[in-house]
Amino acid sequence: MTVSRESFYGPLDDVSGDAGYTEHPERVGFFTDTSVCIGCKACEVACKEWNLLPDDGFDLLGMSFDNTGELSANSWRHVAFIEQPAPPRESAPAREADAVDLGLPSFDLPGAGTGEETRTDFRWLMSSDVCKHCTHAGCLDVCPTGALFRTEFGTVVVQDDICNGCGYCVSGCPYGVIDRREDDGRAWKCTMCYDRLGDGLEPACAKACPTDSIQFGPLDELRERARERVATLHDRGITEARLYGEDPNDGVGGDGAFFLLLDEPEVYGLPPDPVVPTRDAGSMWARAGVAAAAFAATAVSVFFGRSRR
Amino acid sequence: MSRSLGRMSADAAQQRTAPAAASDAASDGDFRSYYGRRVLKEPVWEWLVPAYLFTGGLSAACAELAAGADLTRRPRLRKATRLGALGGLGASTYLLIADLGRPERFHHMLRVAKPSSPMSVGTWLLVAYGPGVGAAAVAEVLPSRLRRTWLGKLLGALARPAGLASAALAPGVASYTAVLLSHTAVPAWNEARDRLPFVFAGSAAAAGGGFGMVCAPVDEAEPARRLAAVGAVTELVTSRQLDERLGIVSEAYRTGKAHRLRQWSEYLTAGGALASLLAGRSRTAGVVSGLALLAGSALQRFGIFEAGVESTRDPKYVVVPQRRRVDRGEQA
Amino acid sequence: MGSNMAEAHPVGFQWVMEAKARGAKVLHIDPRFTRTSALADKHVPLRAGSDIAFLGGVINHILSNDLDFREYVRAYTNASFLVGEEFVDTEDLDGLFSGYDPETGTYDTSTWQYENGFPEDSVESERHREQSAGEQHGSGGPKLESGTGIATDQTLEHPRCVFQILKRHFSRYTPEMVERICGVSREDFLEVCRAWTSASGREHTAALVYSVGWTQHSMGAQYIRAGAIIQLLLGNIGRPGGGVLALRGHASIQGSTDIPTLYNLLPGYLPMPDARHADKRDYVESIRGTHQKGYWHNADDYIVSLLKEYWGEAATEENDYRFDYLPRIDGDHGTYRTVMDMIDGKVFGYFLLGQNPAVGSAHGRLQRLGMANLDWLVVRDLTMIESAEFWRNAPEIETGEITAEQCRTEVFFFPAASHVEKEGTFTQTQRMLQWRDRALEPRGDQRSELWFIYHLGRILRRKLATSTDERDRPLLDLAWDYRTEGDGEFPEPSADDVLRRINGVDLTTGELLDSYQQLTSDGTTAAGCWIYSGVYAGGVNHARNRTARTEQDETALEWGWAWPANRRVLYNRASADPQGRPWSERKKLVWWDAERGEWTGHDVPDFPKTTPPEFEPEYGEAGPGALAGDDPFIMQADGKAWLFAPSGVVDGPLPTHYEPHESPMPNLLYGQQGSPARKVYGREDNPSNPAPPEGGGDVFPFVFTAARLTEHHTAGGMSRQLAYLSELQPALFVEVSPQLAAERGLENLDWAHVVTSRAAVDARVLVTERMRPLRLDGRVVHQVWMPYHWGPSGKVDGDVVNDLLGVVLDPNTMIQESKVATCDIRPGRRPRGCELLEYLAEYRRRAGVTVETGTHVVTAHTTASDAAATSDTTAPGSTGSHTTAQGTTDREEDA
Amino acid sequence: MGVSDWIRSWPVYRQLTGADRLGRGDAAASPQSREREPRTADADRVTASVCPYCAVGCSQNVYVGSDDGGERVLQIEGNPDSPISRGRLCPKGSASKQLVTGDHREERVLYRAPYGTEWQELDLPTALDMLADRVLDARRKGWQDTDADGKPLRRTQGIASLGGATLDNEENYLIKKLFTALGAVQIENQARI
Repeated sequence: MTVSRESFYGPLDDVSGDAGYTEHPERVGFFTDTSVCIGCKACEVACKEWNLLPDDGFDLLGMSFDNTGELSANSWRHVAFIEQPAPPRESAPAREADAVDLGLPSFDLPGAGTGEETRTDFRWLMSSDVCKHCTHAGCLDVCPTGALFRTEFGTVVVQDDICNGCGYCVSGCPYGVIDRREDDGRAWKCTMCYDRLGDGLEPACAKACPTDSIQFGPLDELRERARERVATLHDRGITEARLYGEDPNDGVGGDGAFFLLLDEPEVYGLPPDPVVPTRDAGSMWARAGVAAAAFAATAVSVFFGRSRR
Repeated sequence: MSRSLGRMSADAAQQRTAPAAASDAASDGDFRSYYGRRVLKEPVWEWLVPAYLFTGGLSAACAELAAGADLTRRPRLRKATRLGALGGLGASTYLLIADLGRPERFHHMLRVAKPSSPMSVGTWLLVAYGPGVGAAAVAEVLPSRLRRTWLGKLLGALARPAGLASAALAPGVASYTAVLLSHTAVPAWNEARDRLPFVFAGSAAAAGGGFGMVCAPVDEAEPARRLAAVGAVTELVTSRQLDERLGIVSEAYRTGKAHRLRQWSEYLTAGGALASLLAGRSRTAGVVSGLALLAGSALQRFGIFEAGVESTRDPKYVVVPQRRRVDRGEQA
Repeated sequence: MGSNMAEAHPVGFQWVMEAKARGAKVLHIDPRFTRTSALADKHVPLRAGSDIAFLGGVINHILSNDLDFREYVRAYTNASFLVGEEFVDTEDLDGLFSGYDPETGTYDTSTWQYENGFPEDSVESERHREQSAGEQHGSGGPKLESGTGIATDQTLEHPRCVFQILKRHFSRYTPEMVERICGVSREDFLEVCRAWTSASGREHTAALVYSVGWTQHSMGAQYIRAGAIIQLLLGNIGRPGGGVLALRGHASIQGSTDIPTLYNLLPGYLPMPDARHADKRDYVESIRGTHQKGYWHNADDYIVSLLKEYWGEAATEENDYRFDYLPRIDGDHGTYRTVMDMIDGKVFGYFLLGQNPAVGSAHGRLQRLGMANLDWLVVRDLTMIESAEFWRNAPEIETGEITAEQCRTEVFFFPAASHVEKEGTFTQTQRMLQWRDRALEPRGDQRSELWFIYHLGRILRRKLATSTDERDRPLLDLAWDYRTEGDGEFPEPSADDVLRRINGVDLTTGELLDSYQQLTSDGTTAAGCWIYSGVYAGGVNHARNRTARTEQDETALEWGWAWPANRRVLYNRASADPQGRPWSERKKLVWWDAERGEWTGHDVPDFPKTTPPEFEPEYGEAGPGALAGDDPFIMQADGKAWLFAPSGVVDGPLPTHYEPHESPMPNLLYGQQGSPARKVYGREDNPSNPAPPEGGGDVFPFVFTAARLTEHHTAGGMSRQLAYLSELQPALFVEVSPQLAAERGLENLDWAHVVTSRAAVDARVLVTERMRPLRLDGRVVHQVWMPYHWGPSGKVDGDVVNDLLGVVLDPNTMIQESKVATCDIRPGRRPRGCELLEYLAEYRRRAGVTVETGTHVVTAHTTASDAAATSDTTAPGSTGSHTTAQGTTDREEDA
Repeated sequence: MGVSDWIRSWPVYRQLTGADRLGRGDAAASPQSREREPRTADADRVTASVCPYCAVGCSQNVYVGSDDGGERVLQIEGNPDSPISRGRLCPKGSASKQLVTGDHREERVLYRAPYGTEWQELDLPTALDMLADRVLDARRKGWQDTDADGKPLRRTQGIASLGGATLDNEENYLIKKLFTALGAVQIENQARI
């Protein structure tokens, strides 16, 4: 294998090959279709049951039905709940025009048309967030111990027998996913159920998901399916449906876990345009080199010249 | 964890009468977020890491001064800075290990050599840098009775090449920590990636110079003073750029705790540099200005660290620049 | 409607999403915007307790615009049947039907009978009511004397035909009325009507889903009747993609109704004998008409087989199969009545078998005070629940009403085995039995209920072995010889053997029965539950059938076993047209195969297999043989689906909108405010909030409702102890609209307390746009919603929401009205200790609440004595003029 | 492990000699990762069950393994064969393992004496025997042979029972049968609630 720019940034066809697996299974991932998420949180529980995670505290957060708050070392799935006005629908069905004439008298009702009580422009979005298993994973790149590694499935996994809790990955992740567990000292995040994959099982969350909002499979297939789903939704007038993390040309080379969203990513607590820090590694090292050279030059130069003794 | 969640939610609740306005929570301007919550995780590092940034820089600058002092025959400056380099390295090592969640596994750092990880690069750099610093310092303090043994003699002979070797690596040690911070998703650090190496190199030089001024007699401390002055000026100039040239992220440097720390840093560094120029041959003045420079360097590191932490707490530092980029159709 | 399926039945909801993906339109009509609403194509909020007004509006829309599926309606329903001349509708009696007795608050249903149908045996209607008649006729339908001799008018024009009666009855349920009563705009209402009526006819169907958002009302059965009428008018019953689907809330709550642990039923919906039944013949005659059609006519076979299973050899023809061994009921022995009897000192021992009424039943305080006044209490559960520890953690400890040192109730806590530690069957919500294998042994003293009951029975029999008391004979003669596994004094009884005997055995051969059609009344068969006969057909436990779905068609007959006879769609004869052909190719399920001379299809045909579509029975024929070829409703006494119920529903032959027991609104349709037949208990310990025309209702100005969350399970015994569930919903909260929050000064996440005349309950405030004030008849109505899963123990705790509710029951089902009440809400926490009692007393004083409040159920301007007169009373919609009005609520899940 | 093995297992060595030059994949895998397998692979058996929460009736597979402490449930998850649930579970169903294995479950019979303020332990046979005596006593105290008109009732109002909606059909059957034979009529369950 040769090391090339693609290993650090941009589209990368064969992530597992790039990680040194000469023979490997297809890259797998999650497609989370939030348009069918019912917010039941089965994913959160199934994940904890399988991975034997500790609870995350018992605090009422007052954020709709979300009492998990965010992904953490102990919560590898997080369902977001967003209550908001619904966008207007161009394809809204004609109303009075095709109404059946009841032959009944109609009249204005007291209070009719004041807006509030007849409001229908409201919606409740739900979305199950998870580690993105980036093509270029900030956490993996910065890990100094090799605890974080790319598996043969193209996923990104922390090896708990290796991690020494340096915490670098926490700041390396542009999605704010991975975190260090306080009483344990190590970093934890979704493994896409690495142990299950090896046995041909699907990850616990995807298996439990009642409405198939979380779909697991070969990434290429999921991307195809997702594009079709968006087209279907657009046809039905849900024009705000869009994919997030699906594009191999994005700042992380595309996510192994991507989403169909119904609003801007930041509304769900996701960064609008994340970039793997490694993109700029070359220029950072170059600048550091210049600074080091200047530092060295200064250090040498201070010994020359007349001393004010 | 639970306490911080509670606090976050309380904040969110205060922003609105109804939580339903999740998408409209914004403290300034028109950005949207999830209940005003952070997007990124705060760095898990505490004071140990900025302290390490300081001690690492100090060690590197000392190593440089020590090598120079060795070659220019300034024995007391050499001794002080060789010990300073080792002390700084020792402190660095301690701080790095103590900051680990599983300190007993520190040696796992040596499992891999990852060019993509500044911490891995730094680890191997320190591995290369450390023996030279150690040998030179030990040679300096070897009791006279041991100097006569073959080991003592060997050390004596190795001291200079060891010192020079470490000096050769020291610029890397002084500047790599900038990459260590910048090579993260933390907006205040990442956005500062072009400038941070110079701030850190300057800060290291100022600290090393200040250390030399404190520990070495005035007549040997001239290079230290010069190094301190150049370092301090570099630090002051580049540090100001962080306040001004990083777009919205500069706000993280200009406000709050980061701002207070860095303001004090600026006062101390500027004052220390000025004093070193004006102090003349006063040892006391030299010591005071050296201490000021050391403190200024340390506060700079803490200030930059704080700015990074703050830039992960408030979602605007993440959302606003990225949203702008997307809206303009720019490539990331 | 009345269901929050996505939240309460998430895995079942996958099929709704599947249908939606294939183009189905999903409408959610429910007071609250829930997770179900979020996924529906449209959510229509309405005021809690106003569903019949809405549904009545839909019925009126269908009938006024001739949108019914006429061919289906004419052939398969009783639309064409003529009702006797004595019948008088609510139109003419200001909201009452003929036959009402204001003294007893009950109906004599004799005036509701079909013309030419022999009048029903003079039923003592009060008794009828108390025995929860609807449940009695659960699978069989109520009796009729005649099946074949009913006068009809196939043109549906006769003024006394059911179709015309229906039309008149619902004519005042106009879109305007729906808007004023329910708070649903005309536009939204008509959109629902259009969508619903378009899913009708040969090519299309609609399914209607409800849960306890419908049942937990003082007229819950009538809610369901109203939904069923629409589905029948649109031809959506007995057809694929159609139906009225009850989503039940517990793993085997369907099973515990089929094989009832209910006071008024014996297995298979046979009624418990009444004090009036001198012998078995009396009993059988009282539950089926001599000439009625269908399988319920064979009730004698079912009861004899049950008695043979109960008393085995001891039950013989000579001793009437020991029918006399059955205890008799003579009134209401329901759980709420029983609890009041506990308080009154009439009950001495109480078994709680996997149930936590201290938290989970309405009026929790009543429950706990009842438990505190027993000789002994047995609690069997997985974990320590509030009902076992009321003596040390009930809220009444704090108020001084219960003191451990003065509470004499002896409490036995027996740890229970979990679902993986025992084997047996659950019956799920679609009547399907599924067998669970035992995965491992329980630990310590953990035992199954099977073990517990079996050995308790064994020990009781041993203790009485020498008794000569005649009252002990039923116990001593009991067939208690189930197979056991293991040695020693306490071997494990075999659930498999119990299931075999539920299925039934031919006593002459010892063979397991294949179907309930093999049951006889001559004592040669024994079967514990006739509708379950066939689960062990051919000696195979079909509940254990587990052929993968990928290895069979989508009807999946090889998975589990559904009663009766493994049918998946009840009354599926209706999926074919009167001539026996599928209504359409895409909606085919069961059809007549003329060549083979039998019914066939994807499902097991729910019809006599070889009765051809054109078959006409002889006049006077009875039983299954009396079913005509186009009588799909084979358990009904006339073979037809009932748009109009001539008997069996004790609070009216047609659904009628009445206001809930506690309501801020006057009834805009009739002078009759609430259901005239609802069951009220005027007691000091069961006060009601006032409702029009009583004054003082403005003290409790908001409409209250409670329901489940996905993350918890009912009273919390199976969820509040689990960290993974508790962390997801860690605290009790109350949802209010931003408008109500502003009005009452409530802040998100702050504490508030909700008050009724029974209790005050603390909760954290969740301000949300999902709660929406409704405009009703010119005024704004606010609603308050709470989940009800919390109690004093568990990983997360909170006040008991059910304490807020009082006890008022649906007279058909004896189910409490817990989906709607009125309340007040105030910022801050409630008073504690004795101050709380003072606080509540003050509220009651201000509202003028007395023992009598809410107990005067008749408010119609005419009385039953006017029954014969056809008055032209109009709807006194303008009566009340409350200054504040209120709103609503949700509904949902839990039975 | 010899020195050469040790060196060969050193990821840096693997980096230098293998295809994973950057040390981000194959070379960095730990022994544990190379040997990982799902814990369900250790199960002695998998038994078919049904979720105990709501009435949808989702199928569950129960994985049972054993260790020094005896048999234990390793995992409970959906059975994909089911035409009802297709292997899916809601949060409660997904928490079933915690439900049956959690430390909240009581293992001993507990008894609270009249006027008592604490629980005390009781052995199971004794408790059952005591209970049987109390059942007979309550039955006797609440016994009614006839109603006011002299019609036979043959029942007791002294004993009531509530529960059954989460119990098996077989259990409900025996409950109803035994209580009916005892003459108890106030037998109820959640279906009324």
